[in-house]
Order: sequence, then C-alpha cells, then structure tokens
Amino acid sequence: MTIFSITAFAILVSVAMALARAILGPTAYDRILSANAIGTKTVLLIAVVGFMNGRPDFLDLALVYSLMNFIGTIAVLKYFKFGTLRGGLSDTRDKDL
Amino acid sequence: MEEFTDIFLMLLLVAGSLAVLYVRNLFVATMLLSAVSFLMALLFVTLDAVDVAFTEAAVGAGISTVLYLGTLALVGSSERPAAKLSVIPLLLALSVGGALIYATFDMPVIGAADTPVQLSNLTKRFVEISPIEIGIPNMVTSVLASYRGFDTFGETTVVFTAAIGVLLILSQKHVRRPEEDEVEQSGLKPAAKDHGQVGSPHDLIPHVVSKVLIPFILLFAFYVQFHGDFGPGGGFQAGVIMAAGFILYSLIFGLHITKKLLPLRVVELFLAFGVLLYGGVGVASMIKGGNFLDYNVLSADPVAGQHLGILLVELGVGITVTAAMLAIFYGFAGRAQGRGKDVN
Amino acid sequence: MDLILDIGTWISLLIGSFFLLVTGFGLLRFPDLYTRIHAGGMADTLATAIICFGLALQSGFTLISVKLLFVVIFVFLTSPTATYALAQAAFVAGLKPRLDGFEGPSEKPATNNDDD
Amino acid sequence: MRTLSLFFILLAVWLLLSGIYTPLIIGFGVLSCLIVVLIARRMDVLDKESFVFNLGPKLLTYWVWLFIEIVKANYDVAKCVFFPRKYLRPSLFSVKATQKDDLGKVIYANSITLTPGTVTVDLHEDTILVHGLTTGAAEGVKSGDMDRRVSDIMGKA
Repeated sequence: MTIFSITAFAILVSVAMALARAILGPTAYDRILSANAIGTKTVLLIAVVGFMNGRPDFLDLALVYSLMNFIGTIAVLKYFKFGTLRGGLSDTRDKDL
Repeated sequence: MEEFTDIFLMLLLVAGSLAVLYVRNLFVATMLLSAVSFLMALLFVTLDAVDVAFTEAAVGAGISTVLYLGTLALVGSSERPAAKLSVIPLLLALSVGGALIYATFDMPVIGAADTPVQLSNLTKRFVEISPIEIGIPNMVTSVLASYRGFDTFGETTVVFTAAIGVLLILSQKHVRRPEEDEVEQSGLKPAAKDHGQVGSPHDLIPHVVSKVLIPFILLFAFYVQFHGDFGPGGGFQAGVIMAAGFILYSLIFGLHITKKLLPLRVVELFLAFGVLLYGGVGVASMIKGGNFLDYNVLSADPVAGQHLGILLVELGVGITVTAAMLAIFYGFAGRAQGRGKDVN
Repeated sequence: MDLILDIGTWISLLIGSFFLLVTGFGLLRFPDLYTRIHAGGMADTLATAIICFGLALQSGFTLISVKLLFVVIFVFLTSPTATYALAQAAFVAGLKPRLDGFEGPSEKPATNNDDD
Repeated sequence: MRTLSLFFILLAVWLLLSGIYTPLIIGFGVLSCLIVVLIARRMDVLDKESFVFNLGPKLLTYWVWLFIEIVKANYDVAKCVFFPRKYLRPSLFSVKATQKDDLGKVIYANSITLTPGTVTVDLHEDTILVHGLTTGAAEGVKSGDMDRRVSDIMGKA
C-alpha cells in the first residue's frame, strides 16, 4: 500500500460524496458545484495515478481537465444569466463598437 | 487496489447514469452528464488509455457541455413527460442487457497474458517494428496516423460531414429582428431585483481572467498538436482545445466579436482545408510513386518521410476539428435568443 | 535525503487527502448552496496545492515539477473565477442564502446587506 | 512592448512544457508563439488591465502571504464542517475595493474567493458582495488587510 494508493482512495471517496450531492440536488446550482468539484478531484486523481504508474505525462491531461472545467462553468453562468450563449458576458467592450 | 478502483468507478458511473436517466430537467441532466463524463475519463486513465482519456476530457466533459447548453438555450430545459410506461421496449432492453452481461463471461481478464490482443502478430509488429519503421515514441500516434491512416482519414471526413450537416440545418435564415442583437445584451432576470441588489451587469472577474488565460490556452493547443508524436495528444485533442480557446473568447466577449475575428466563411475554408491537406498528403504520396497515404516515399529517407507525413496529417486533423467545433458552436449559439426560464 | 523527501510526500499527500475528504463531507453536510461553495473551495485550493507539492517532491527539479506548478497556477486562477461564476449565477437567479446557519441559535451576525 | 514580452513569456512556457529540444520542435514553438501573439493582438486581449506580468516580484510575496491565509482559512472551514452548530454563522455583506484599476479589483475579489470561508458573490464597480461562512472569516475580510495588500502591489505597477 503506497501513499499514492491511499490518496487515490481518498479522492475516490470524495468523488463519491460529491456525486451523491450531484444526485441529491436540490437546486441545479448544487449540481453544477458538484460537477465542478468532481472535475477538480479528477485533475488531482489523474496527477496521482500518473505518478503511481510512473507516467507523469498524464499531467498534460490534468491541465486539459482544469481548462474544460473552467469553460464549462463560464458557459453555465452565461446560460443562466442570459439564457443564450450568444452575446457578450460583459458590456465593457461594446462601447467602442 | 486496481480492481477496487475499477469497481468503485463503475458503481459511480452506473449511479450517475441512472440519475441522468431519472431526472426530468434537461439542464440538470446536462450537469450530471458532465460529471459522468469526468468519471468515464477517470476509468480510461486507470486503464492506461491516455489518448482516449485526453479526448474524453476535451470533448465529453468540456465542449459537449457547452454545446448541450447551446441546445438548451434553443429548446428550453424541461422534458415532456413520457406518455406511458410501455412493456415491450422494457423487455427488449432488459433482454439485450442480459445477453450483453452473459457475453462478458467469455471476455478475457484485463491485462491477462493470453488475450487475443496480446497474442496477435499485429500487436507484436506495432510494438517491435514501429519504433524503427516510423521512429516516434508514441505508438498510438504511429498506429492512428500511419498504419491506420485510412481510418483516421475517414474519421476526419466524418467530422467534416457533421459540421457541414450542422451548418446546413442551423444556419438557415432565421426570422429575427435586427435590433434583437442589441437588446439581448441586458437580459438580466428580474428575480434578482427582490434581493435588494441586482447582479452586476458586467462580469469583470471572468472577463479579466479569461483575457490573461486565452493566449496560454491557444499555446497549449499548439503544444498538444506538435507533441502528439512524443506523448498523449495529437490533432483531435489539439483541435478541441484550440476551439475551446475561441469558444471561451466568444462566451466572454460575445459571438459577434468572435465572428468579426474569425468569420464563418473563414471557418468553412479552414474546415475544407484540413480535409484537403490530409487527402493532399495521400495524393502527393501517390504522385511520388507510392500508395495512397504511404508516407515512406515523401522523403528520400523513409523514416523522415513518415515524420513529415504524420506531421502534415495531424495538422490536417487539427485544423478540421478546430473548424468543425467552431462551426457547430456558431450554429448553436448564433440561433438562440435570450429568454427567461425556470431551472430549479 | 530520499527518506526525507518520501516523508514529505507522505505528509503532504495525507494532509491533502484529509482535506479532500472534509470537502466531500462538507458538500454533503452543509445546509445550503452558498455554504457548500465554501466546502468545495477547500478542494480547489489547499488540497490541490499540497498534493501537487507532495508529488513535486518525488520528481525533484524537473520539467514534471514545472508542469505541476502550472497545474496549481491554472487552478488558482480558474477556480475562484468558476466559483464566482456559480455564486453569481445563483445570486442573479434569486437564490437566497440562508443566514441563520445550521439550525443554530438565531442571533444574527452583523451584516450590512442583510435582507431578511 | 506588451506584444514582445508576451511573446517571450509564451516561448518560456513552451520550453518548460515541451522538454524536447530538437531544432524542429523549438522551431514549431517559435512559430506557435508568433501565431498566438498575432491572434492575441487581433483579439485585443493585450490591454493594460489584463497584463499581469508587469506586476513583478511583488505578486510573488503576495502569493506567499495569500497561501498562509489559505492554510489558516482551510483549517477554519474544516472545523466548521465537523462542528457546524458551533461555528457556522453565514453572513452576506459588502466591502469596498479601493483598487483603482480593474485588474486590482479582480485580484482582490479572487483572493477573497480563494480563501475558503469567504466567497465573492458579486462585483459591481467598487463594491464587492461577500458571503462569509463564519464570523471570523467575515471579520477577516472586513478588517481590510487583504485589500491594503492588493492595493500595495497594484500601486507600484
């Protein structure tokens, strides 16, 4: 039992708890929060598993994950605030149009 | 430990998928699906399939969520309740599922030494000859881009066709008043007003952070594109990350500004150019006297030829995927109008 | 020397695991969305940083450690932004935070912007 | 000027990411950085408000301070998870951000969010609406210590 396995186990349990929150809800925002948290934990698990298997090139993957997590959440904000993905999130740039 | 991880992840996956099926609110289903997608990719990681996990990460968890949201903005987020519980489909699904489970008993153990994959001559050849013949460390790339170049060409064409299809369906002239573009900028919902303070109309934080991040996201896409020979990555993943960079830009600054930067016509040009580049490499190798997509003849030295061929082909895939993702995003996002909706 | 590094990795990964578990626990236990956001923030910040630090101890001064550093910087830039996006979306949609705590005593903390 | 420094920063990042130093790959790196810089210029993301890099070493000392704060705050939130009845006192309050430019405000708002126990809910002009988990966390933000430090690093920029 290495430390990597222990950490991986802890991350998995934590993912399970976040998934439980995602299923329980109650609001849609709780579910976004859980999906986001699962994303962060996935990033960590990938890094740890990469070290466990002796293949740290998994880290590129971890970077992609955090990037995708971020874009997903921004899209959600936009969807909630405006109901469309179309216009700008911010109006500061439209002044000089 | 390995076994435990797999079983645990499978259980989570089943729980998540059942929840996706169960919920009636499509938005909630989208969020759960993105969580399930993360779990799925974790499974790929534990199976040591980095390239697949890479694609799942980029496509399943990231872009799909954005595209689903784009669709929801078009169709609304509540599902019509099912008419009635029908027995025959249930029985059919159960029996097919039962047959599949029965079939798994015949499957070899994961990682066993005597599975067909391990014993196949093809595997031996890929593992032993490809480093000499093609000379790049990432075997997945040499198999995908060289040995099975035809397959990948087909896949690229599928992506191309999908993008064309979406464009055809979604870019039809749409009855829309010209001033709508201006109005929807301030589509804040009134619900926030009774809280004594309205949400800020411009979101400074994502705005500034994205400005800092976007150049690095694009650079990372290029990095993935050119390092597909050495580690996980390649054209597909790079294309999706590149598109993600532009989609982030579009989410923050608005579709109209992105379209000014990269008009739909240019995207369409890139879309076709990528496929043509791939096919062009094939034709070039035919002109040089080899078979279609036989990179050995592209240069005097066969290994150098393979390198050049794979590089160009991956570039073609990357360009096509970027353009296809953007075209699909333009199609979905460009059509939806802002409107208030109930999500809770 | 190796032993010290290994012990360092053990300690940091254990602390990280502990905070991850607390995060999961908090996500389940806290009463409303806004409090749960705080719980989620723990995984994003300290757990990420300390686990990556522990892994970096194993790889030493290599490009792998640099990549781990990139992961931490990236998460530190994006995670608060995503959290803000979520809180902002909930707030704009009119979801009110519960300010009375977790079935606790009703004495209210001093707030400037309290609306209930 | 900013274009040039962005180019070199991107190139450094590429070299650190890549780890493969053959002329071909480095050549691709230079080419990619050039393309990215061109796109960034056309996207107009290179304005003053987003250019973090000229803040220099002061940002580093700030991060060290912030990290210590994060460790302390994590401990507080963990206590709160285990004994919610005793510690959990959610509150919503607004504070003023004294930074003049947008970048400073964003750094401040994100620092508040990064410290668990306080989350920025809204940032409007120079008012930040904060949701605090415990009285201690709320007091920490209201004391204005973090605000002063952010203003400090921004002042010299």
